[in-house]
Amino acid sequence: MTDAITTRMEALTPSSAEKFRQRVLPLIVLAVVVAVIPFFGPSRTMYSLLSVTGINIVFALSYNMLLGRGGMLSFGHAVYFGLGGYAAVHAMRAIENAEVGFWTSYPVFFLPVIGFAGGALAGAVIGWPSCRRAGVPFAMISLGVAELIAAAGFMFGSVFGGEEGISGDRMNGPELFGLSMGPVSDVYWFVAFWTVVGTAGIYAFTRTPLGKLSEATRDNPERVQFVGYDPQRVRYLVFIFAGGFAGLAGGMSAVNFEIFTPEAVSLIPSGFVLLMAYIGGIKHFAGPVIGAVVLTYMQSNLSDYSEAWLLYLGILFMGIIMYAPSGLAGILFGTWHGLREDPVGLVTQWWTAVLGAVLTFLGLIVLIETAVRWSNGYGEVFEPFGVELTMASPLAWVLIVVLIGAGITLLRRAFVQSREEGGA
Amino acid sequence: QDAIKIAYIDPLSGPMGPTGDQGLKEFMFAAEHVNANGGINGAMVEVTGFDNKVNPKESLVQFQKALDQGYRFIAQGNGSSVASALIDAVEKHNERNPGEEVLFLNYAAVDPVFTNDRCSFWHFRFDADADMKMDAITDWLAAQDDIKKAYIIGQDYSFGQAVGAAAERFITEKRPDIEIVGNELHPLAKVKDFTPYVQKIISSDADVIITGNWGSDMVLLVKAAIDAGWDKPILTYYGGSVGAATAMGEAAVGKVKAIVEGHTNLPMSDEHAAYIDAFEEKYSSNDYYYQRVHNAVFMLDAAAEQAGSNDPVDIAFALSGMEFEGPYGTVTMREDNHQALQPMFLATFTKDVERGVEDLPLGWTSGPDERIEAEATRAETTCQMERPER
Amino acid sequence: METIVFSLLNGVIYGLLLFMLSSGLTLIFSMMGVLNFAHASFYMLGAYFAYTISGSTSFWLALILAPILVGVLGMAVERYGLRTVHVHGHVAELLFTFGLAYIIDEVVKILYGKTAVDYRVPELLDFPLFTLYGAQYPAYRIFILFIAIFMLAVLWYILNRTRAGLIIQAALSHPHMVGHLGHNVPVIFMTVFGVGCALAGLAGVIGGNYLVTDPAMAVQMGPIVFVVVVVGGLGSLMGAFIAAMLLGLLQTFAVAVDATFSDMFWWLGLTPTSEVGSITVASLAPMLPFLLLVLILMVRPTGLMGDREL
Amino acid sequence: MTAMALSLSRLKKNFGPAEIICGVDLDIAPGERHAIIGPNGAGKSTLFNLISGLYTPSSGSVKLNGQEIAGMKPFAINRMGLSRSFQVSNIFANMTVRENVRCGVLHSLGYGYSFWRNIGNLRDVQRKTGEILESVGLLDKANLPASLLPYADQRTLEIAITIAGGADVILLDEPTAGMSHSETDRAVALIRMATEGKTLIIVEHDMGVVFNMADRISVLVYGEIIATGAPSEIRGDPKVREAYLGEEADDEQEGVA
Amino acid sequence: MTEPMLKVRDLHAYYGKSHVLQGVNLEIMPGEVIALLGRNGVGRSTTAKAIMGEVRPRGEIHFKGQPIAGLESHRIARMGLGYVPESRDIFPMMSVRNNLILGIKDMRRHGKYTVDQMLDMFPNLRARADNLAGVLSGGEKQMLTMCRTLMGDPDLIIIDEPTEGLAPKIVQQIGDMIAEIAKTGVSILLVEQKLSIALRIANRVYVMGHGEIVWGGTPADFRDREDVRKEWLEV
Ligand SMILES: Nc1ncnc2c1ncn2[C@@H]1O[C@H](COP(=O)(O)OP(=O)(O)OP(=O)(O)O)[C@@H](O)[C@H]1O
Ligand SMILES: Nc1ncnc2c1ncn2[C@@H]1O[C@H](COP(=O)(O)OP(=O)(O)OP(=O)(O)O)[C@@H](O)[C@H]1O
Ligand SMILES: CC(C)C[C@H](N)C(=O)O
Ligand SMILES: [Mg+2]
Ligand SMILES: [Mg+2]
Repeated sequence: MTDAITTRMEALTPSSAEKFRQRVLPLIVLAVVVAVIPFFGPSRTMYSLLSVTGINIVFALSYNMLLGRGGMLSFGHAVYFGLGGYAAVHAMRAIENAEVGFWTSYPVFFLPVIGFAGGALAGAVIGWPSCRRAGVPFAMISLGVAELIAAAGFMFGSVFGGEEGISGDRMNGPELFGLSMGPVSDVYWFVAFWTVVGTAGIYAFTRTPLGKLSEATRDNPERVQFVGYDPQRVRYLVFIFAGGFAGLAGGMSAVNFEIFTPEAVSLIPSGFVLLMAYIGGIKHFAGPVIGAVVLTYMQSNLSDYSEAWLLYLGILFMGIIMYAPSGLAGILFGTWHGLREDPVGLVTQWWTAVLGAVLTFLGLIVLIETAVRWSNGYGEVFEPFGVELTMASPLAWVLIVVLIGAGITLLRRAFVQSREEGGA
Repeated sequence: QDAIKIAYIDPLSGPMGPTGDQGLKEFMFAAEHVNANGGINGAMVEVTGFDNKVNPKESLVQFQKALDQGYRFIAQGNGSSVASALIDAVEKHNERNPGEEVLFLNYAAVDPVFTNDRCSFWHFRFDADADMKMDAITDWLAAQDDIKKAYIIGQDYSFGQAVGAAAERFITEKRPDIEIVGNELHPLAKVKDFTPYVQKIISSDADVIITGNWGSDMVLLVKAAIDAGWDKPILTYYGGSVGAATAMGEAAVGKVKAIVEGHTNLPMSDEHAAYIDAFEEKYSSNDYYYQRVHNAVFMLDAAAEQAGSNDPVDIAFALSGMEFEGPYGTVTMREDNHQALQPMFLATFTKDVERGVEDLPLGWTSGPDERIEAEATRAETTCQMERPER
Repeated sequence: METIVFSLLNGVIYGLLLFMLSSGLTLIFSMMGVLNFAHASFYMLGAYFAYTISGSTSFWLALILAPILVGVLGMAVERYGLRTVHVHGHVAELLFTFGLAYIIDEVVKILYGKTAVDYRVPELLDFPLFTLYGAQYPAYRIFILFIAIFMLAVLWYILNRTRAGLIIQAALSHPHMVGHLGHNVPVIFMTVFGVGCALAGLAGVIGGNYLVTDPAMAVQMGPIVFVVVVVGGLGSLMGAFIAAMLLGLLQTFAVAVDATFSDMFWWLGLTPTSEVGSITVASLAPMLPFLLLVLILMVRPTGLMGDREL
Repeated sequence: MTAMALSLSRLKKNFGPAEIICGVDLDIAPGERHAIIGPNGAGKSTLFNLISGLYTPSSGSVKLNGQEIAGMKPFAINRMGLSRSFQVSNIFANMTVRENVRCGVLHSLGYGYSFWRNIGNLRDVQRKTGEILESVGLLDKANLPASLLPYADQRTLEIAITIAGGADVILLDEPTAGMSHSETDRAVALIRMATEGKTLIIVEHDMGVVFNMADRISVLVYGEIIATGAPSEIRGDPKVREAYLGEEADDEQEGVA
Repeated sequence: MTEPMLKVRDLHAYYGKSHVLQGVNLEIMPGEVIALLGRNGVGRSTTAKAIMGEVRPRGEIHFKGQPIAGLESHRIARMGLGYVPESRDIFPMMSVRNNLILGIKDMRRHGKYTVDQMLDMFPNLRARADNLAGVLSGGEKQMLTMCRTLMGDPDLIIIDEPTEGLAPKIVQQIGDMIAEIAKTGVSILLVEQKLSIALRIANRVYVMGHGEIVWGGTPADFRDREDVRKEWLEV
């Protein structure tokens, strides 16, 4: 009978082909994409953008180990990114100055390992007290710790380097894989390697008993106690790993920028990683990856087009919180499943929603851009497609009102539709 | 011909925003002026602002962005912390990317180390360093017999520390009898209310406040001091920071002094007066302030024309050791450490001046004996500059 | 002695300002369970609105109008935003207000520029009230004192002496039941959120010219406000008051102390030249609130005077 | 003498001034099926919470197989072989049924907090999970998210998680509450089967279940056990009739559905 | 024929996806006391909640001739519908007196009862008027909830399991109290498990099963219907 059960059980568990498709293939695709990019001859700009994206992907994924998987809302995750990064920068300096001993033979390429150790160590020390609480107290503690460490950053000059920060030079020590680490393309390969390693590592973590328990603790910490586990302990261990992977990202960043300043541990990057993970979607493993890609792009490129890019970011975030709590990934996967199940119904409703969202957003863009130019005092004018729009022109206001009005109407219609389907 | 693109990397938002914004406007204005006169070797000068939020790491991000967009000149000044990172980054970049060298025009970051131990061939400083300025300030102080106690307050980073150290050194050298009753550092750009600091100063019985504060830290410090009824001298580096005059008001007249490389009430040529007027007309909410920005852009122009090339390396060689006739005297870019030598002035906040600031009848003046000649500011340097091969 | 008196005065004033800022949050939190991340942003709005209004009319009008405007805005936020995410729980609400803070900050930058505006103390109050040990004491500070006491009194009255206060307290434990008794809970919630925001706005009117009115003011004050509320204890007005005073005094006194770690811990063998030894007590000032926050959460999660855990 | 599976003595618990459990003494032998009945609010769930470590007793002792467990953490007690279910379903709502049961299995198979193993490769875990799912009849729903299960299945899953760890003392708090007739019958059969040879303590309001499953019954009224004995004794006990079953008549008691 | 005080037609309600009420129909005449019986979990409390607007109702609910389905709870309450929920929901951190004061809907209008009259009626409560309500015994809490509801001058009170978890002696007392209230002309919808009480004070009885009303009639009829009791009430 037991054998029969095992067979039935196996029938239920995904087949190895499915496993491969769901678990290994995406990682391979990631690795291939990452490996192929340089053959398109990206510009230097592109290279540096990609490197930052890679760093942010690992950082956001590590954050989601806490928020999405572990149910721990942290406002201070950058602390571990920063401390890991600082550890790596200090190691980089040690490599630079080493004459004999360990550091002479340590390649810069493996600095993220130091970062991981630094972040994990910081997680182990800080997590010890903070993981004893969950929920809002945990969030508040993380906020306090972040502020504390950030303030300490200006106090312990030899560790954090004060206002100047600590900088190093990545072109020292033994070379690996023929990468001198000087040019941005070398750095790209370095980042690419660690992005894949980090992503695979974090993914693998979700498949371990501890990873599963972390989800169980998120869902129901009380019950976890009654299957023999200490939820505080689970949280603490997860916290250490999340700190470690954040530190890994910090180590990547240390090599990429060759500098770390106390701002790196402050609330601002902690907030940014929260946005990346949440906007991407904390319920899907791929969510933070999507979030990191989108937000890094916005940060470096949208900021060139619009001074108000942070406002767009804020609006996006609020939109997600209010109407799409599963984030961009949720929207994406939802559409994908919808398309397979009920293409027609989805498409009509979907298009209403998309059209509504786009119209509303266009209206907002006109409003914001016109306002930005009106306010900054450099005398510029918003000229989409050659149309001059200023705060004084009625055309601008007509556009704003019509676009936003139409957009919201459509959105409402789409939502009413979906609610009625859901309720029936 | 390709444009000469200068990336201006300074704070354009946040508490230090006004300071950075002022510099950007002056750079743009100087560039326009050069362009109106045919540009640099026929090439137009473009200045673009990159907001670094006074953060070294962010500055490097912006620097990278500027590089990607083909900028070969960067200008920066607000914060020696940032300058330090940028000097480093420029050196690394120039070493790693021969043929794409970048020059760093420093118009205000005055930590002395940049032209001493950490000097770089690619870095040119158009402002006097913290030691040179303190030397001039303490010359005045040395002559004030009624001053017995001095209080030094500054921002907690390399520049503020350098100012504090220089003040202690020069005071003990020139007036050993003056007691230094306080040498305090506060966080950069974070203090919102200086009252506790000011009351500490008042209770220390100090006769003079010496400060290198700039930006919001300058404005808020003097505001708190004036509010608390401080009526003794305040010796500053940056009393001319945007907003300070308004904060000080009449109460500060005669009390606040600043060491500068020029101000708008000095005797000057009509041509320069016209330049200043044009600036103040174009940017009606700002006053002309950074003489050294003008010098930097004009010297860049002169150097390029002298070199007959717009290549940064050629310009650097021409700039190194160059002499330039500025509106208030000759400016020399020392060849040994790339520190500019120029006449300095100890200016006093005064009433009923010809050119007021911030729409007030108040402004800066200096007497004839408050001019310090360029040569007098020369100091020993420990710089051992590595020059590229030619 | 002088130092003590000055620090006491300044500490009390700073503490009162902190209290004004956090009283609204205490109200919102204790009633709705919403830790409003954007609270300091409403404080900032108060300052900017007051700047605009007092620029074209008078400070005194701004003192009344600006908080009302901020309050109305707060009500709109509750009605059209917060209520939607309420069903998703407290974390969603927290995130909502977190995003809101972003948006308010950016909108303020667009409307008022990225740098500080010149919002000043009204002429009428811009004079030294008295001179103490050679330093003048501006009248405006005393004005702050009165406003804060006024706020405390009003809040105390609302919470303890009116039926509105009773309903608020009741809705805290059983909002549905309060509805079944015929009280309109959503409107009360909206009103409370509005009043809380208006209080933040009032603090902005008062604090904006006392300190600096710039787009960074929200980010700078935000975390401190949390510290006050959490340390004081959730739901306790008195706790918030005490915590605000404690923080104000602590920070001001720290600035006034010249000692370094080596002075204090010489017995540990710290020398003034070592890095740790040269840390001054004054430079610890910005850390103290957060140290307090973390300690309190570890040791006494209900806060000083609170009656329940966060 | 073999140790009692569970033994409570002078157990007390108060919340502030209110004493909810006022000195309970109870011994349960290994292998016994013991039911606890009593009016709402008598403190039955509180008693379970005290035994399982969710609450710390105000005084008194709780011994599991002769070892003192009062004041220990729930997970420690669980590891010593005591497992419980909850009156309101307390499952991992966002995980699948299989994952729910798997969480219950992990610790007993010695996997602790391990983070170096792929959970998918643990054959023994898979097998045990499969067995449990099969035995409770949830195998077909193994890959559904637990929150989407119908109510009765959620109650079943609650029991499945409770027995998954292989504990030998099992506490079930109103396992059949809210179930229909047939569901109740199935649940009773399931409980019988799953707790074969184990010690079972069950709280139930459904007298049918209680009287046909229990070896012995204790009646808890306002924090005190007023009677303990075989079902027949309890049924006849006038004190019990008065306090719980109802003073009027048997038919009135039936109204207490 | 007089109009019913409360008329419920084809009432449905959901918790998420589960369809708990599947078409409930009932009527209450002015002055009537109705008992709603049924097994655990059949949806009696949900019926009460749906009427009171705590659960979103689908279907028709008329109170004194006016539709109230979908209105907010406070509006329904202000129309004269009082509700004593299963969970009692006293405000534990407030004094007994303040709990009573909160029952008043409009401070400006004088209701039938004053706080003092209430306290006179229940000497137990008077003794504890200034204690925190949280320390009251279960029976006292139940009295307090009912008094609090009476303070709002309701014309109909829905009382959900008033005797749950109470000692038999107190059950008796509560029963008397409800009967007392009924005498003042207030209609009552009593959700009860204990047949003894329900049959003693009700004018009419509804039996609920599977989210519907499956039987309705007088207590006397009910006593004769062994089959109804077997099928719908017993386990
Ligand atoms: N944490 C607590 N704080 C204060 N009182 C509590 C607490 N937990 C339970 N009580 C009280 O203890 C009493 C017993 O509750 P318990 O849940 O044990 O009852 P029960 O016998 O399980 O009832 P039921 O049959 O309704 O489940 C109740 O009056 C309850 O209000
Ligand atoms: N908040 C809720 N969410 C989901 N399901 C619920 C909720 N409240 C009740 N239910 C379910 O709805 C059904 C009807 O519940 P209701 O409370 O109306 O029953 P009842 O007849 O009053 O029984 P009881 O004797 O338990 O009070 C039950 O199966 C219950 O489990
Ligand atoms: C803009 C300047 C005031 C900067 C300052 N002198 C520094 O070196 O940091
Ligand atoms: Mg119970
Ligand atoms: Mg019920």
